[in-house]
Amino acid sequence: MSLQLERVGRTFAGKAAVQDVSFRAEPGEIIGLLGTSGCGKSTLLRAISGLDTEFDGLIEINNKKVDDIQKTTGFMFQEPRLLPWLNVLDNVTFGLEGNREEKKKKAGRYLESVGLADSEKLYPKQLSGGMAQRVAIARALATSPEILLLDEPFSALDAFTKMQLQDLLLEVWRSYQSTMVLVTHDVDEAAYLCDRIIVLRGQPGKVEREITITEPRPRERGSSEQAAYKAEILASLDLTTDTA
Amino acid sequence: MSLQLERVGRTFAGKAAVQDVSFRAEPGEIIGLLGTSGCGKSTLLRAISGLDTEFDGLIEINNKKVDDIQKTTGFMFQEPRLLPWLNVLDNVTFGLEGNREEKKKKAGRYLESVGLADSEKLYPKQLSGGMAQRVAIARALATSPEILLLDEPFSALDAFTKMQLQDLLLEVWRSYQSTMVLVTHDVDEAAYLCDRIIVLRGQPGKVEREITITEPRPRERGSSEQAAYKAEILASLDLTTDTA
Amino acid sequence: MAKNQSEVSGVFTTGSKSQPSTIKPKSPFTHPLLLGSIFPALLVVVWELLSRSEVFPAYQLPAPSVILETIVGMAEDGTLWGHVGITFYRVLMGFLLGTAAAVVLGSLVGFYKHAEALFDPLIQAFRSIPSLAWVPLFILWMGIGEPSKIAMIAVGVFFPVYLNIVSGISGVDRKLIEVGKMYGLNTFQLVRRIILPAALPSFLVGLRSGLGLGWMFVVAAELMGASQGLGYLLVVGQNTLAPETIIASIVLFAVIGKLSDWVLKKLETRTLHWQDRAAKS
Amino acid sequence: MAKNQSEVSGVFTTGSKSQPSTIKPKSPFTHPLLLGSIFPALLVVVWELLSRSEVFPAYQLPAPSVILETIVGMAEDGTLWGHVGITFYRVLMGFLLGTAAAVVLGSLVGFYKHAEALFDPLIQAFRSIPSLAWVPLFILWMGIGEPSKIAMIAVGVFFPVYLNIVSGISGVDRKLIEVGKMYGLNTFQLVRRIILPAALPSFLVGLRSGLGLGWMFVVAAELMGASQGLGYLLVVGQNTLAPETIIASIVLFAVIGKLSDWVLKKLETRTLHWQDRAAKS
Amino acid sequence: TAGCSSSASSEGAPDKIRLDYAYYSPTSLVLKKFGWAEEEFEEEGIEIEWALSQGSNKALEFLNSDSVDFGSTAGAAALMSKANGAPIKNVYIYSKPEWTALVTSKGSGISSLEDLKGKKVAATLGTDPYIFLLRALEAEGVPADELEIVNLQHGDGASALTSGQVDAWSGLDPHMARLELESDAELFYRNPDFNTYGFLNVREEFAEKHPEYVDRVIKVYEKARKWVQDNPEEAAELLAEEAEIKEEVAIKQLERNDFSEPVPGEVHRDALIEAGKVLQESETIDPEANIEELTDELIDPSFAEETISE
Ligand SMILES: Nc1ncnc2c1ncn2[C@@H]1O[C@H](COP(=O)(O)OP(=O)(O)OP(=O)(O)O)[C@@H](O)[C@H]1O
Ligand SMILES: Nc1ncnc2c1ncn2[C@@H]1O[C@H](COP(=O)(O)OP(=O)(O)OP(=O)(O)O)[C@@H](O)[C@H]1O
Ligand SMILES: [Mg+2]
Ligand SMILES: [Mg+2]
Repeated sequence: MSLQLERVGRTFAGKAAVQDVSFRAEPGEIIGLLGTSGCGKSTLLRAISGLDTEFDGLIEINNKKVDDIQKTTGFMFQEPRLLPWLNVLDNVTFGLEGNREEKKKKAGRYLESVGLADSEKLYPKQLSGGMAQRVAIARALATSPEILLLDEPFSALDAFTKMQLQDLLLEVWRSYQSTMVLVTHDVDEAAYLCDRIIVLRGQPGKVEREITITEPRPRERGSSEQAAYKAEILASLDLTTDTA
Repeated sequence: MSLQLERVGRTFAGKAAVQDVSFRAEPGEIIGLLGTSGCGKSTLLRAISGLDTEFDGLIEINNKKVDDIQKTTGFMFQEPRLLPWLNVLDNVTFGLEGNREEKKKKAGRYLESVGLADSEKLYPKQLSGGMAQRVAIARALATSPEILLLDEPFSALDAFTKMQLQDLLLEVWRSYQSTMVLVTHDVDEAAYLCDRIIVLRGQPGKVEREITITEPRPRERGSSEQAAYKAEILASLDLTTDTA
Repeated sequence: MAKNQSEVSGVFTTGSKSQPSTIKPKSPFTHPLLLGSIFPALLVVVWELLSRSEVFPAYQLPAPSVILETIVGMAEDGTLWGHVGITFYRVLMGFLLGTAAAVVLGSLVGFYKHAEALFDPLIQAFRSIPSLAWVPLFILWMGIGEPSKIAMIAVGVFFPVYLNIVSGISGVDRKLIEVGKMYGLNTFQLVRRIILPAALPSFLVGLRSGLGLGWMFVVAAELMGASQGLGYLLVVGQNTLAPETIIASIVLFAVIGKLSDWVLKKLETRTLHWQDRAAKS
Repeated sequence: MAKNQSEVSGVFTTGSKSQPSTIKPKSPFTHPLLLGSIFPALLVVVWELLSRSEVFPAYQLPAPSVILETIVGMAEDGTLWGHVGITFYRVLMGFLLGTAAAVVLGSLVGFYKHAEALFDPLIQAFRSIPSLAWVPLFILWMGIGEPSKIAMIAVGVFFPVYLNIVSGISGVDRKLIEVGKMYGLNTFQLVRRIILPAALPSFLVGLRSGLGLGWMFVVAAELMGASQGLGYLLVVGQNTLAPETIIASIVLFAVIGKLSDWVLKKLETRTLHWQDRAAKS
Repeated sequence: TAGCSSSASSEGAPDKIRLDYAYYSPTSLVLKKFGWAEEEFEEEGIEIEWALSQGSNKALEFLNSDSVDFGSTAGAAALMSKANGAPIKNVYIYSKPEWTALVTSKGSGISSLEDLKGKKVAATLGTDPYIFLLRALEAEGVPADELEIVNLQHGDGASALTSGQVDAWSGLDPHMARLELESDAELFYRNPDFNTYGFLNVREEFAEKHPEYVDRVIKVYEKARKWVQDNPEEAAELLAEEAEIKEEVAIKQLERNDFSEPVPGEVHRDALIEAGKVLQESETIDPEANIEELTDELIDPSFAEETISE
């Protein structure tokens, strides 16, 4: 599904949080959203998701204006937001449809992918920070949404778990051709995963630069192309600090 | 203050989360704690903080056994844990002592250091993820604790804000000579900040390696020494993935 | 009440008044006050009609207009203020007393497991004793003066406040309590600075529930030798078979109870602005 | 009740029974049951002594032994079970009815702002009307049969449950509601799968509060032509100046009320095990 | 007066007849116990339903809400309800009780109404003991405003007296009987004529539709009354058992009941008019109301006269 933002902005009680953001994501594209803390990345994702309808500007999915929640959109929030009264397995099956067994099987598969096969019966209060985040990832991926919004999905994970899950994400992307918008602070991650990177800057946040990454997948971590893109992204971010 | 752990472990309802961890931190030392998600890093910090007293083994501060909360210990949790009914400023003054004006001034200073001078009056529900984390950092630093436990303090920050706050941390460290234990997933960060790095591995987590970083401060990011240490840490972590 | 604004607009704290342009104009037909009057108005009209057409004979259920006359009559000859005033005073004092007791005991029980084991069973047992049953005991212990009336109302107020405080306290997120502990708060400070604010939503419901029960206990309280008050009015009305007195006292209970609840509800919206609530649809 | 275990040990869910070594042995002197009996026992002993020494004359406050005799007497001639049974039945039915109504209305009001504007003001006004005031109205509307008694108790149960549901719902964290919305839940599903579970702690307090009030309303209910029941017993005791009957009925109210509350409390610990509560000190 | 005799056209038999019983009406207890009403109407398939009245005001609420057809009250209570427009009439007197008197505790130094000046006296506003107190004061020439009347429910008044919170109490049986027996309470002022009698009232609608059934209810009531007169001990036993009071208390209470005059008549009328005036003075009955007219409307002796002279 395609996604289009036109001059999207959001004002909270008179103070602009983000302004004039426009971009287009073609079906199956992975868009990275980078920027300093508080520049409005999460706010943008909320607007795209339909949870927040008070934004200015226009958001279109498949060239149709939307200002409501779409069933085909998945959102992984910045916090894990697990339901505390459900155990890990039930948290993952939460959004799934179909009969009980199927849902369980599917959820179990994703839990295994994120390395939590043993933790199905635990309740959220018994999880470590990274485990909770991985449950949230499994929950978001399990519904195979056509548009997937990811708000710093791997921020609480160690370097190696993070790489595994980045690859998991790409696998899902390959199977379902989801369109993704990924907020991240990790420049390596952005360079490894995204087709295009949008760098926001300032407060209120505005689009500072768009960087297109043409390197075909599978990409190689630590390759010289990756390093070049990384440097480019860093450079564009660096400007941002001047105004922070 | 010195800190000593001897064969510390913790079992939750019959399942060991972490086992046999021993290390010693000299006064003013910065110890890094690295390891895969769920290997027991936060659990160790809780034990050191005195919040959790059900651990096995021995923890000593200044060579005196402790199993209670010490006023001189500061803890920055993995989540921001702001008090939702207090605004940003009051959250930071929360742990401070002294008269109102002084507390406000001190809190204001730290808020400025973390780039939130404008957000003093906001309530937690109005903050972005990274902003909340920065408030938590300001709150933890403002009390100038003699032992400071930091659980992934910069995980939700963009690369540049992160660097600024790492330097802020070093500044605090220079002024107060706090002993610190820092949990992080960021290998660059560990190499830049720590005197010694303890790598945990497995589930239940055990100490896999200890890496001492002798490079004097101020260190230079991206220097070849840093790169070498980083490679060493990554290598020791890499082993860990085999058992994850 | 800015309920139809977005949940994230933070209207309570940042003063959106300076930006009227962002507030959608309210339709006058869905104004809360107007909506809220629909049912009461309907009730009164239907009741008046049924009374006029003698479906409800006057000896059973006098018409609203008759009730209003009764109340206006009492207002004119001045007795109304006496009744309302003294009852209001008793409820207020009882409310303060009962709330204070509930806060102290509730905090103890919510916080110390030995205090819970010690006090809670007895309190829970007393909780289901009807107000009328207390009357003879209170007369025995405290006589028929003002103190026994206020104490009786305090008993009514106590239980819901207590229950909500205890449950509120034990529902406080461990994570926040730990923050307080790390900053070296002692138990008292912990209760004051973390637990009570965090349990505030629950506490406020308790207050509102308790106040309601306080009004209910007025009748039992004023059975104890009162010569004025709404409860007195009700009982005398029942003893003298005077339906308009009975209904007038009911109406007064409803109106004054509602007003006192409204004050607490205002307090609730004021003090809970920090809650991250979803907007109502 | 594993309250003295660490808050992080997750006893409720992972079955620590297999690891008895980690559980500290409880001192028999601080066992909750024992602690809980201290005050009731003390009360009974002091009261008995005071009665024996005639500080309380028997026609005012009979000794506990006399009360016990009265109750045993009723048990032996079988009347006790009639009284307890019928009252229990009425409270149970009233409780179910009142709770059902409160859940429906409370969910609506908690969820839709128009429903709130429409219903809430009237409900809040009715909330402070004493049970005795309802009696003549209920007799008028529903006669003196079982329905009016059950309806009267349902009224008592309704208000606290309603209040707690509404407040529980509006206190639900926006963040969790958004999760539900993202998964395309409709309003009904949202209420069932997110809002009710999240508001459960508040709902359960409401239930316990409501049950308590249900027991209190029994007296008013059984004024409506009952010839059996605890409330009847109390009123007859008061009308025939029989303090032992009065006190016996109070004791029965306390005991049965406590038992019924205990059931709800068990339910509470069962269903709220997922709460991340701090351990009590 | 209306509702003259069984010759008036009736609308046939009622489906059921709803009677009340009350511990202050021993006759009703006897009637219920022996099932004479059920017996009387069994053949016609008319059901008898019993409701317990916990006091005159409850009985009147039941009558006014069409929950019972016959209700037992004190005369004054019936009058007050009539004054508020209740469609009831009194057709039978179930007893002439001396159920109220002025009580004090021993050694209080109170022996006459004169001694009450400046003292606290408990009474339940609007009930027979209250009327009794006011009439007694009037009779003895003591102005009511020289003493403090404390409004307490009957039972609470008794407790307040024994615990010394009031100096005297305008008492009501069986509280009074029990107090006399078990504590040192003394009745220091008695006057059976200041009581307002036990009235059996019927809903006007029922009386109009089924006058002959009113007669027949009176007939069974008569049977019960005679039984009480003939078997005072058994009656006391029955009362004690039903009301769960001690037998001595029941005996004392019954001793103070005179069951000899069942037909409403001039004495009852006069007693009610006197009571009505007192109530008007204290503004519990509208001062504008015509008490004599109300009394005439309320009391309808025709049914009892006819039935009992048969
Ligand atoms: N309260 C609890 N009850 C049961 N198990 C728990 C509890 N807290 C933690 N654990 C378990 O202990 C293990 C270690 O948790 P811990 O939070 O210390 O991990 P961590 O190293 O901090 O991981 P992360 O990097 O993901 O934060 C996990 O397997 C977790 O499931
Ligand atoms: N509910 C709200 N009320 C008022 N202001 C808000 C609200 N939500 C967000 N903001 C403001 O909007 C700005 C952008 O917030 P947002 O959460 O989008 O940042 P972000 O880019 O996601 O940052 P981070 O990387 O720290 O998560 C911030 O300045 C924040 O204070
Ligand atoms: Mg964000
Ligand atoms: Mg952790």
